[in-house]
Amino acid sequence: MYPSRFAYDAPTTVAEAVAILDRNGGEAKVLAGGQSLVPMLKLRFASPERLVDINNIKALDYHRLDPDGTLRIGALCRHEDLEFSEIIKDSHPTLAQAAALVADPIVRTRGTFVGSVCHADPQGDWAATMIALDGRIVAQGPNGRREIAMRDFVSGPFTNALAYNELAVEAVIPPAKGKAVGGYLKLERRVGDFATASVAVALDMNGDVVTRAGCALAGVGGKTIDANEAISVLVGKTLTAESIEAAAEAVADAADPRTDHRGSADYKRHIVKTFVTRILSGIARSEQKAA
Amino acid sequence: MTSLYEEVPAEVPANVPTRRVTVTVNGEKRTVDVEPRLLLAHMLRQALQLTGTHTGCDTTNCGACTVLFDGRPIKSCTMLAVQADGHDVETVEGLATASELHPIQEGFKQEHGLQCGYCTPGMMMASKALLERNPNPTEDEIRWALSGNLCRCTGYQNIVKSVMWAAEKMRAEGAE
Amino acid sequence: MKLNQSFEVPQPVDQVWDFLGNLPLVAACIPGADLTNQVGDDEYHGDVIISAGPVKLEFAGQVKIASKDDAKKVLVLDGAGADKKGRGNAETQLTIGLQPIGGNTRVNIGMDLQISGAAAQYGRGLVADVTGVLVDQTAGSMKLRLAAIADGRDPMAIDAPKAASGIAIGITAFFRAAKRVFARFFLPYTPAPSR
Amino acid sequence: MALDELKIGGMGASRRRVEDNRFIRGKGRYVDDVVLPGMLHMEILRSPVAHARIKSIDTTAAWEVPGVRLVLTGETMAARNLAWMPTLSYDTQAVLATDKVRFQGQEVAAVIADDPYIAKDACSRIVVEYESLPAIVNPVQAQDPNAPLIRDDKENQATNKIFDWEIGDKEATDRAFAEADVVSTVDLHYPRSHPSPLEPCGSIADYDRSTGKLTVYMTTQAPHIIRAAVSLVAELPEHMIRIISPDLGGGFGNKVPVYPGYVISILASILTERPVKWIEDKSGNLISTGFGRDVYLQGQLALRNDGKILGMRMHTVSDHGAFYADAQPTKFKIGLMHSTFAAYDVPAAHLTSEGFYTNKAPGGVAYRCSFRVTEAMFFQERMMHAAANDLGMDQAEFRRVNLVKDDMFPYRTAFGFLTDSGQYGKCLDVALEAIGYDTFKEEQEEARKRGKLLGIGISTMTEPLGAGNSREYDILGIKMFDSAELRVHMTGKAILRTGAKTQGQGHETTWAQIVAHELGIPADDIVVEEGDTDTAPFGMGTYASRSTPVAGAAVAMVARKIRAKARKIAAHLLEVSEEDIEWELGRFYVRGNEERGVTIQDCALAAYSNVPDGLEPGLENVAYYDPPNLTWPFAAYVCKVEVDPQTGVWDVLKFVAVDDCGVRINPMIVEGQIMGGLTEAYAMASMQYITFDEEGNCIGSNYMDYLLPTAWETPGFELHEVVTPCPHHPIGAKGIGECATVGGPAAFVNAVMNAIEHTGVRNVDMPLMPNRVYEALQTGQNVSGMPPVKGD
Repeated sequence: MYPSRFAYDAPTTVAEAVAILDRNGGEAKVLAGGQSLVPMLKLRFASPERLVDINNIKALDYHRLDPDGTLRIGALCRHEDLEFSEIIKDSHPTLAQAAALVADPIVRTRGTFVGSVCHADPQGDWAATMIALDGRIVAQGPNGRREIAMRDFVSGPFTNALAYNELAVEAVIPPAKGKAVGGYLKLERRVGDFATASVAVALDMNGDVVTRAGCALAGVGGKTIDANEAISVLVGKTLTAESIEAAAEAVADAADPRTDHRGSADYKRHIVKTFVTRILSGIARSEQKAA
Repeated sequence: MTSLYEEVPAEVPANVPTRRVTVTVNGEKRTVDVEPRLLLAHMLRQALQLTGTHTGCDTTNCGACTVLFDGRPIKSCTMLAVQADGHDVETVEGLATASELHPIQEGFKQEHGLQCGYCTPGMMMASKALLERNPNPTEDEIRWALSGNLCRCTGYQNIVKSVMWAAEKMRAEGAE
Repeated sequence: MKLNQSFEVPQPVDQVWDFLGNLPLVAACIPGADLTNQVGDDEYHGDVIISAGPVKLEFAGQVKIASKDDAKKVLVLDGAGADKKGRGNAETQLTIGLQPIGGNTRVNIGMDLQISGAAAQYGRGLVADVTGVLVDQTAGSMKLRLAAIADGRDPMAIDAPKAASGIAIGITAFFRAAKRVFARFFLPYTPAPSR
Repeated sequence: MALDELKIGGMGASRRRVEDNRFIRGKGRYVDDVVLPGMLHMEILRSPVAHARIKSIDTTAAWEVPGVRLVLTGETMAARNLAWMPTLSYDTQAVLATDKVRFQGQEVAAVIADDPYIAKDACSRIVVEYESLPAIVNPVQAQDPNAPLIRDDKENQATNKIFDWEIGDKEATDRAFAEADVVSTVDLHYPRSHPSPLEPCGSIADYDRSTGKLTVYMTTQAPHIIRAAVSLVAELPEHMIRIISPDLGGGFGNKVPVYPGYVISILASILTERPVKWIEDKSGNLISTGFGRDVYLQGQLALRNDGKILGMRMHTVSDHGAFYADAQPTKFKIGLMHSTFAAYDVPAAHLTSEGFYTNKAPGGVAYRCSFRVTEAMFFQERMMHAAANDLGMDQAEFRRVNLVKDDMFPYRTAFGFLTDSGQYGKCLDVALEAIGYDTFKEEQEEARKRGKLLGIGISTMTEPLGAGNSREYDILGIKMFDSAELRVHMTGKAILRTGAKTQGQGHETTWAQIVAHELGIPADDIVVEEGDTDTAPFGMGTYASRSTPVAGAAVAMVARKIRAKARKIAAHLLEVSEEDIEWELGRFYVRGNEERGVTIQDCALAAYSNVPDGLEPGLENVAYYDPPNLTWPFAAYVCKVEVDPQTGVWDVLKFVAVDDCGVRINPMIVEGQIMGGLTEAYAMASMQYITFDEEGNCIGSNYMDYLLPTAWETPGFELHEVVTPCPHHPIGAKGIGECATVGGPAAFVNAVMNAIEHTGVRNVDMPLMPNRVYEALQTGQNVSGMPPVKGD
């Protein structure tokens, strides 16, 4: 498998990178971790005229918590950085659980969080967690920066809201209102498999009351499914068998799966319901222990 | 990969930009002119003749091409050679010294951790990265860390034992 | 792979039927479609660009009217094409049926798409996902254009489906096709303001 | 003062592998590692469609790409009568398509260029016009009277059927069913799977016009067969062809057939007069080279209420793809499928088989098994499982009643095989003991109460290994013996060559151990060489677990020839008559005077320096071994699983394997083979299959979609051994490389079924993916991976 020819730039600043993208009017693609793009180049599904490799923009290699609890993930933060991060281990359970389930351990050393969000694979993990956490993407264009709410960012299969001359430089996850709890479950047939179905849940709790509820799904629709509205039935409630059941039902309805060799639409919908129930019940149990 | 000793195509297309990259491979600086599209695995195998790094799949699943890039394991078939410019790459050929094998190499031989040998270099490089981060891994931690590398022959059980064997020896050596 | 879409427009059946009678215009509603030249009655050569993120497939082929039932108001189009880089072949049958609902018309679009080659092998359902969006957009685009025809607005003002909606289409291709179409089709209704 | 056999690395020593020394240093030499001066690179353009007529092929643009040296199409091949080649099953296969393409991924054109990137660029510039035809993707469609004829290239081929074949005694079997108290039935599909060695196939052809010699480095498990085939296809004299099979990155049956890429690279080298390297990519390997299985298995058992099996009926419908290309013994159309139930005492049996062409890649190769034995044993154990349930009898007890007893050997099966030896009952008991079978039922009940679904599955197997005696076994008419050549040097060191070809089995280590056992020469003093047809004696290669049973036997026999000659030399050195010489490991001595002796090394030196009159100098010999019978290893596998009722996900709690492969040459390597085999068994049971959509697109053409288990999913295995020496093998050994792949799958499937069959479901086809298991649990209905097939 051999990629077709392309021109290559490796800028060291964001401004440079954006300028190159701007000059090339949509014919240049950004290369970050490359764990999705390079295989596509090898299979020649993608044959861009130019690659803009951002791996030399060291300023983008970070993830950190602001004093107010806002989590900022730079465009060069690798999956592995989050998998072994002390920062998010306790503060962001949804991300922490997803981190270990992205692709496989070797891919995780190279692939980037922001890159896979931008890739917008309907079966991708990170886009789902970002939607559940109501995150934002910071895009840098020729005329400065803008922030795009995650719910508007994934616009279709493998398609995002970035303009051709914009570079996603950072992912922003707002601080929890109260205590952040949540989880990520993924049905994969083996490590590195794409999700048959996966569920990201992120709740903010005030005592035992849910103050904010976020949820998103991967693998069960033409694009990452935003189930925030569905799970909002939990807001203002405590986690009881009844409220959990209701939420799981609502989220399952939000799924839009297709029958394929991974399973029937009904099966995938059922898995979504099961996973939501498991995540929420798990939270309820640990909250009781804590109390 | 033009060299005084290599023929280049009669008409080199004008639009083929090659780049000079210098990579420290197994501690030695190596300089090659490459096309941007050349994969790192192919540069190692063809230009540098380090054929211990194998390519087993097209889709970044099998891990046979795993090498250490600045100390971290990466799949060298999913990285461009140009991206290695100025970086450190360690391949299976760099494991043993002239006089002795690396404990991981010994472990794989002692515990019969290989059969056809095709996945072995990748397995050993991934194992090395694991043991550097976690000198005393459990069986599960080993299985998890190697889950990006496929083996068709051994059934993994002996590979896990091999890594255990190496870990023990490395701890003992460290203790000395 | 079968995909269905149905929508209602506030125009009488006959007017919509006329619209369907013109292949280039119908094609102009398909994102990324570009009829390059006419090779016979109701038969055209053309390209369809399907691109999603870094993936870009460019199909070149023919489309022709397989059957046209003026009584039942059912139009069947056959299309076949091959990716210019050999990554796959596509065959599709597009069935568009009209039913009068009062003074309005319900448009039923059925697409039976067969993709083969690498595009289908590695697709992981990508093709299905993208085509779903494509059919929806075709419907939407048709609806807008019909409305424009009805009240004589300049259909050129109608935007092509946005990149953000799932498929980055060949905008220029779209307008080239549209121009040809309007030149021939709209004059009877209303002089194209631009001319 | 005989030598300590274990100290010299003889039989029974877990000797560390000599081949590892290069592999762990990254110094293995696989085909793709070989670089020849002036070498060009070849890429193949494959058909994107499953069935289509080729209207035109335009290669103009490809020729224009700088660096392209040659573009080949079917036309070029046809002009040299190379467009078609014979297969190993007396069929023909297209090398480069001329008239039609008959499966997705079929070879349509080839580009030879300065580097593979350029070759690939040029491939994408070749324009092929296809006129698409309906794709036939399973035998049901193939049988439709209106189905298009796939092989319209063949004369007298009016339908898509390849063969009808039967064996056994129909009348006796019908009588048995007439007398039966209970008749049990199964209807299974063994899905298409791919051996998928990590290393894909490839070749480097190097034709030298000045000498007329063609050298081909090739990923092949059977170099000599390939040489014969190449000689036939390319019409080159056999002595001018040298096939070199260097290190192989696994084979598992995938590297037995002759592939178009080999032939094309050969022609390319002849035309360019430069070495031409072709290395297939993974997709090419998965969509075009020999797959395994893809057969429907339908059967019935005639049973007496007390559990005795009276008779067995089996019908197979196999999907061979577009060309009947899987190697198998000429006499048997569906391999050794009739080895089914060889482990059980079945008075009457009848097997009928139908084979069909479809628009899929050709194959049906012996994927880590002896010609379809995997299917045969899977059918056997799924049938046994269903029958025990239908009788309401305990799974273990039902098997005990019917297993062939120790005192019944040699046992003639209903299909005419002669099984040689074994302790079947003992193997089963050891396995049941180890897994805690007695307490399982309570465990299962108790778990049910907690909403957990536990299941246990038993599978036993025996396998006809070491094809085979020349009365019955040949491929393309070549008898299936094998060979070994031993040269003992002056200093007592030696080089051994055989006609087999290791792919990870460790021949370089174990063959030396056999010689050490026979001659007392330390294993470290013996180098083993295989895979070069210019140096190795003629052999049939390595597959079907035939290496130890056949080539391994030849090694022992050639060593004995050497010892016989050494004895003469010893007599001469000790100045006594040969009759007065005794042998102990590594040494001859004078009977009654142990002190007076000479070592094998002394004899070696004398063979070149001090030979008795009338004896020819040197200490070399060759042996060709034609096995009197197949070897019949036996195994009992028991598996315990837990199924998650909410998701259908199942986990292996414990797996016990008891293997009896006769005498173990190197226990470490034997266990390595078993664990590897069990892993492939788990893979097939859980995830590993290749399916096709209705257009004939291969869903499973890459490792994203064709799932191989990783270290994380793969369970641990607990191994036990029972040893019944093979009565007719010179060192008592039997084959082992494939037993676990053959017998393993049914253990996993039976276990999962046991966990969910309370819902009434009788069968879920492999792979047991969570969605299938869940569906079965919900509906209590069987879940088939494929459409129904007509019965007998």
